[in-house]
Amino acid sequence: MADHANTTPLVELKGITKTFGGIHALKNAECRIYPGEVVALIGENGAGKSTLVKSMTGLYHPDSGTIKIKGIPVKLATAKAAAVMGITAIHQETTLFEELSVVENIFMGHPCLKSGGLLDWKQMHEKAAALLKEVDLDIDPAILLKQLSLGQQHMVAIARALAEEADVVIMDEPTSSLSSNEIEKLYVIIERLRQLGKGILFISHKFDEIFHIADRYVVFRDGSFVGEGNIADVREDDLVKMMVGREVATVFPKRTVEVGEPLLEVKNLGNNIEFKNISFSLHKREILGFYGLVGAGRSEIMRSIMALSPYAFTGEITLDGKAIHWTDCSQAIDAGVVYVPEDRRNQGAILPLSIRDNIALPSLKKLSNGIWPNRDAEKKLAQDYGQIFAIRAANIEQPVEDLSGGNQQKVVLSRWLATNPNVVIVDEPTRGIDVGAKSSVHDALGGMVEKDLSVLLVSSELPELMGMADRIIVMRLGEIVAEFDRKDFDAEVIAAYATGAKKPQTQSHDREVA
Amino acid sequence: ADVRIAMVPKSLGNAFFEAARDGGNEAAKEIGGVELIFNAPAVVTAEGQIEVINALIAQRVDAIAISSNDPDALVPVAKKAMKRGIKVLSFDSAIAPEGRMLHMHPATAAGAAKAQLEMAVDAIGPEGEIAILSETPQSTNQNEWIEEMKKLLPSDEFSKLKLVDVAYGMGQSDKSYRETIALLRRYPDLKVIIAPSTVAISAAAKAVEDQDMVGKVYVTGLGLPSELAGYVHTGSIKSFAIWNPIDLGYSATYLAYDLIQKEEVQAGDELEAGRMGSFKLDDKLETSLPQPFVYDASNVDKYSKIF
Amino acid sequence: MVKALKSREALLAASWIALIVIAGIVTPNFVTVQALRDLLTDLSILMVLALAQMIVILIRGIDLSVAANLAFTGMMVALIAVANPGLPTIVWPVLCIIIGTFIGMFNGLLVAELKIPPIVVTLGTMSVWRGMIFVVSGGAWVVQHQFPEGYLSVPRTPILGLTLFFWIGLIVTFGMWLMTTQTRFGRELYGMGGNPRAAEYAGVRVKHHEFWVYTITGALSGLCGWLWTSRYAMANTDVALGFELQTVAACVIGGVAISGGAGTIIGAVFGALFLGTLYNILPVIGVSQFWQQALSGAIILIAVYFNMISRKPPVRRILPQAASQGVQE
Amino acid sequence: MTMTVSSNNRPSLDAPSTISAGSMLKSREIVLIGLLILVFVGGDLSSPWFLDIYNLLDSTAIFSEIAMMALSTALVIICRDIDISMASVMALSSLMMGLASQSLGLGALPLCLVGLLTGAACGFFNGFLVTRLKMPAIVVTIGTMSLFRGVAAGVLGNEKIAHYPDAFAAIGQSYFMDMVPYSFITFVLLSIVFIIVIHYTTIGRSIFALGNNPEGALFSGIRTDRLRFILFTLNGLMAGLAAVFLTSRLGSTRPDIANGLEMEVITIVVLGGVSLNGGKGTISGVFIAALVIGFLRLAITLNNVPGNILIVFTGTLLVVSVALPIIGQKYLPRLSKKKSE
Ligand SMILES: Nc1ncnc2c1ncn2[C@@H]1O[C@H](COP(=O)(O)OP(=O)(O)OP(=O)(O)O)[C@@H](O)[C@H]1O
Ligand SMILES: Nc1ncnc2c1ncn2[C@@H]1O[C@H](COP(=O)(O)OP(=O)(O)OP(=O)(O)O)[C@@H](O)[C@H]1O
Ligand SMILES: [Mg+2]
Ligand SMILES: [Mg+2]
Repeated sequence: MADHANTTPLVELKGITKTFGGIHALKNAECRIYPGEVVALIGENGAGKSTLVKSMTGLYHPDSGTIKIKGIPVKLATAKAAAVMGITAIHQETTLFEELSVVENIFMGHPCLKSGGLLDWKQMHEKAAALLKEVDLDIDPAILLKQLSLGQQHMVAIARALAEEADVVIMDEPTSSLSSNEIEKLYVIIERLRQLGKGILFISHKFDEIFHIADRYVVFRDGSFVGEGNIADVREDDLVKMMVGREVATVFPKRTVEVGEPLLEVKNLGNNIEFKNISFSLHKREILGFYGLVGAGRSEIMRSIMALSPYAFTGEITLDGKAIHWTDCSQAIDAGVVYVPEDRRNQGAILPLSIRDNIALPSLKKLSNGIWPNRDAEKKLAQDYGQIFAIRAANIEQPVEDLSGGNQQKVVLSRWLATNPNVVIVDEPTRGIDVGAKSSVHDALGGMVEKDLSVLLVSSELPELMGMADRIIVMRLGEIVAEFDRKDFDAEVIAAYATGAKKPQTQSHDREVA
Repeated sequence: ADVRIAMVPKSLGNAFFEAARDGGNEAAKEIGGVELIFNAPAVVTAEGQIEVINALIAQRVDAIAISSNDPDALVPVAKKAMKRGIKVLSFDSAIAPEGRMLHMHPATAAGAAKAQLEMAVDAIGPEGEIAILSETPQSTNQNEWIEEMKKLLPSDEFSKLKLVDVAYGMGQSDKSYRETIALLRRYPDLKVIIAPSTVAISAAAKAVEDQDMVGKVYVTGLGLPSELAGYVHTGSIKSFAIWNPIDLGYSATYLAYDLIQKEEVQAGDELEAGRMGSFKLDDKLETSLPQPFVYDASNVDKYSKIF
Repeated sequence: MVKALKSREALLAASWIALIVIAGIVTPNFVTVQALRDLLTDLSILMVLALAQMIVILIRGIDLSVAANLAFTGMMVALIAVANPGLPTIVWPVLCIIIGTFIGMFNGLLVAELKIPPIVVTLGTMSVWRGMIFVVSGGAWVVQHQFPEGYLSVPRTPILGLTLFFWIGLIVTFGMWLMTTQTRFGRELYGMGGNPRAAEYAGVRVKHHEFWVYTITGALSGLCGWLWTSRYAMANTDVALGFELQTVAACVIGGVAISGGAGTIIGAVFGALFLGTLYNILPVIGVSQFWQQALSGAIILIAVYFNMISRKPPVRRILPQAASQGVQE
Repeated sequence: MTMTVSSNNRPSLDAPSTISAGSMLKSREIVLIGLLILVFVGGDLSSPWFLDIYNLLDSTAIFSEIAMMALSTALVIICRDIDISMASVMALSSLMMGLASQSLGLGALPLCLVGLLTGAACGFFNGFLVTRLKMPAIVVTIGTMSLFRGVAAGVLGNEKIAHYPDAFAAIGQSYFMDMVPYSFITFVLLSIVFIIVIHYTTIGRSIFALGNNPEGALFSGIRTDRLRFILFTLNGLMAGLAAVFLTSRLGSTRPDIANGLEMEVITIVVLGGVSLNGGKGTISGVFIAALVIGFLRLAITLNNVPGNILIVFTGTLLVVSVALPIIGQKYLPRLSKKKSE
């Protein structure tokens, strides 16, 4: 970093330590952000990235260590304090207000006031409109946030960060639920900020993004600083080695197993708001991929199959040739069909409960004689999956809410696999989890089909799908627009269908899947 | 003190019973060697009174004088007390006969009813529409008096009074106030509102004042001079009645003491009650104070200093 | 959604008018000018207290102690007034607000500083202040002729034909409307209610705001202490017993989300008007004395049901221009 | 570091509940037991009549009815719902029993059935409004609170019902071995049943899962609405049971019976450490809390302290008992260290 030798960093953290109960989230971690650069902060799940972010934004108070802003040591008591010092962050968890308008979401905490101290709505609307243009989001600033799609909501979060006009903008996994073209927009924005001489801390588990946008990298492992350098000077697997401390195969291990006869068949599913004419059939030992932009309606289909959707649907579903009419998802689970939801905080896990409780819950029927739970069995189950996924936790009685995002995701996967199902529907299983975890998830998926399971894999990551799936169904705006067999996978084409650049072959969607 | 007499009113925070307590203390002092325990629940419920009475039984007091919130609900606990040799009597509001050794009416129901109708006539003459604003549909005394009034109405003395409605203020100022307004709205020709309950009568009087109907509509009924003096002066109340709560508490305490002295009482017994002279038990083992006293502009101020 | 809100308030306003019309049909002189004046006067207290309750519910709290606060403050000030009748009338409302404010601050401290669930705190303080009435008054009542003249007469002074009671209600309403729509504090309350963590991340001073919300609620409850004792010329231990639930009911009827973060002042006000009017007309239209309570219970349920179905979450369409035949639930 | 490594320096793998909840609640029960001891010491010092086994047992009849309802209400609250209509349910049950005995002249057992069924029906109605019509529990029960009692008031008018069959009166008025009120025995037995069901069975697991994250529980295959529906009905049933004991103890039915009990029930639940945000709480806590409140009331009334001041004590107790541990945690660093482990 010779080029920074004589400039003072916008932010400088030294020897930051933060413990939660027993565990060290950060062990004298350090990090510097200079004007006009994008720093990629990388590390495994639970490496302490978000904790660092929260320490920089006054939400957590480090046990020890110094934070210098433009050379001046500071103590950040609250988020407000950090904002005043010119640090703002887009946090990993969504931090917006569903019931409020876009304008208010943007200006919550730092509104424009009239001389009289009253709110200056006019000015805020104007500014908001400008900001939305900047993030290239074409919506009325007055509408309520909950009317936006998730992707749009994230862009609002970004607009919100811009509104702070901070010198340091921190983005904690901003891309995890953005669609590819939204990510492009984000790049443009980051570029502009860099031009303006701001410092950006960019956290992501996706190396393509890191290599695309970052100038420097800082690597954490187990809460400690393990190294930094210029992106130009490293290769991906060097970074991986630094992160994980070992080699990790980043190629997807496609197991070659004999695909069997149709198991789960869906015909003309539709509920005239979210999706229509959905027909496909999942074969035994098959991994059937569902690709589409976030918001394409894949999850909604899966939720409908699992009887978890608020809307009634038309069409038929057969399992093993028998028509099924589930009225609640416990029946589906009993029938050996499970759904690993994409939204882990609200749907996937019961955060305040322990890892053991969480893993045991869906299998409770099996792990108990109806009334009396079997603790030892539960403990064993939890321990086993703790091993399989290398879940990073103090012990299996630790509340899941204390785990890092990625480790939470591992618990979520565990609890469903633990029910040993026949059909597993996984929705965005690797969203926001690190390379190591990712490959163990992929191993698990591969392992499933070998164990005679069939997998519906919903993912917005094309490489993952192309690596894992036997077939890929592409969805757009609630309809199936194309389907590909493994032999003719082609990233360009698939993406083209997903974005609508390529129109579906005539009546492609309502054709029977052979 | 070697004798402990407990007085359990309907509830605390009610000037009528505060006055009764003073009477009780007066009696206790007179008799000598008597300690008066005065306690009641926060809310007007039988359950609350039972809790209090239970505690009194546990303390093995010698006698309990109760103004009951529910004549039947108190019977079991009262029986329990008597089984443990505690003398139980009721005053003001009765416990069912099997639950007490004697009862002291503040006034005969008939007497109270008659007095209130007479005050109505006194206010507006023999003719006109009247309504009753009572406490709750369940208030034992009030119901008795209302019954008696209904019996009396046909008699030629009151035959021209027309009872148009019976409303309930639920012992709450705001509800009583609203009910009064409602009565005024529904019965434009209403002349008198009889409110046999302290909360109701003041709320009704206030409402009549606020409606500028003083002189057109009169409120009467039962209440304390200390609480109603103001309305008598503004004119919304011409006259109202109440028996002397001090005498009531005084007598009840004396009767309790008498009960402790003589193991048994039966119909016809004459019981000593200090300055009140003596009370004769009728065949239902009940007795009563002399008729309620009527207050108006001429004497209200004198008494409002006392109770 | 904004439209939906508007329409909900319109619906409320309509049903309120409907109530009055019904009453008018059954009992014509319920709709005389005089009668409507009295009605508005009568509604003012519930209005103010419902608004006090509303801002607490808005931040996912609840204040069960408003009625006890009202009663205690009313008694305190009544006693003070009896003791020194000479003081100018303005003293009474000010004193009420001051005492109420302290009671509110106490709640606020426990909730904001110690993070004790509001329902626990206010359930406790509800009994405490209710009991304290007895302690300070020794069970005695304060009644009409004991109050200083102004204490009773001033709130009754008609201004433009309507009593000061009503104008106070109106002023408070306007103040609260201004606060919740035009001030930073007010808007941030919506944020806190909608997503507390997000609010904290956004730099909202959650603790500070929480404290002041309970304080404001206390102050308004205190003010009502004066209004109440003055209106009924009576201070005793049972003043406004159980009134807190009416305020909650009013808010909910007014479309304030019990889960926090949503609801408007106008809505809450109409909720209060609706409920209060209901209590006024049930006796007037000659509903059996015995059935009034049951009826009001039923009507509360129905009212709540209706504005609940009007607050359905928006359907998140994915299909473009999907066929517009309704969604079957 | 994977679990195996870290788990050997943490042997406490089978803590009853989750770490955070677990320790929180244990500290809660310790606080409560402390309070109970205080109450007994205070009671004994202040009144010669307090430490008398007959008086103590006798007083249990006063609070056992409330305490029973606290058990089931605790479950409702753990599931993030709330029910403040119980007292009114009691009134309605009492009314139905009254009518049944008056007009049909039913015997003791059928009367109890009538009471229980009425209670269950009311609870079912609440449950229906909450889970089927998706109305917020607090709102629903505010409404049914006046609806149920209102119906009782409407039917009774200015009438009242008294004189129940002796066998029925015995339920609430006679004692086991001339000492222990049957209502108290029932309460203790029910507490044991509840403790087992809630803390040691799959049903309990589902309840806590639901309380901690309804959506997550639903996705885990728990039939959440059904469960809530059942709990509301159960709560009604318990109110019915309480009504049986109370009616029998009073031997009389009026619309204002059990007026205001709902707040006492909730006070016990909250004092017992059940979190109103759902998902946290123990029945043992509720059990001890019931005893604390019950005996505190006895101690206070034995000193002939006016009822109006008694509520000051219970109110203060509620707030202080919750505040103290928090203050300790917040301002005594050593304690807080222990806590966060
Ligand atoms: N509030 C908390 N309480 C207890 N432990 C926590 C808390 N927040 C984080 N941790 C622990 O601190 C460690 C770091 O968590 P952090 O969220 O910073 O990881 P991360 O690098 O952001 O992971 P991810 O990439 O999955 O987001 C984890 O082991 C986690 O269990
Ligand atoms: N506006 C929104 N507010 C809150 N959550 C949303 C919003 N939009 C989407 N989500 C949630 O985010 C996740 C993905 O968004 P959405 O459901 O729109 O896409 P999807 O149905 O998952 O389509 P796909 O599965 O193809 O991405 C889902 O869990 C959805 O419930
Ligand atoms: Mg993170
Ligand atoms: Mg999805």
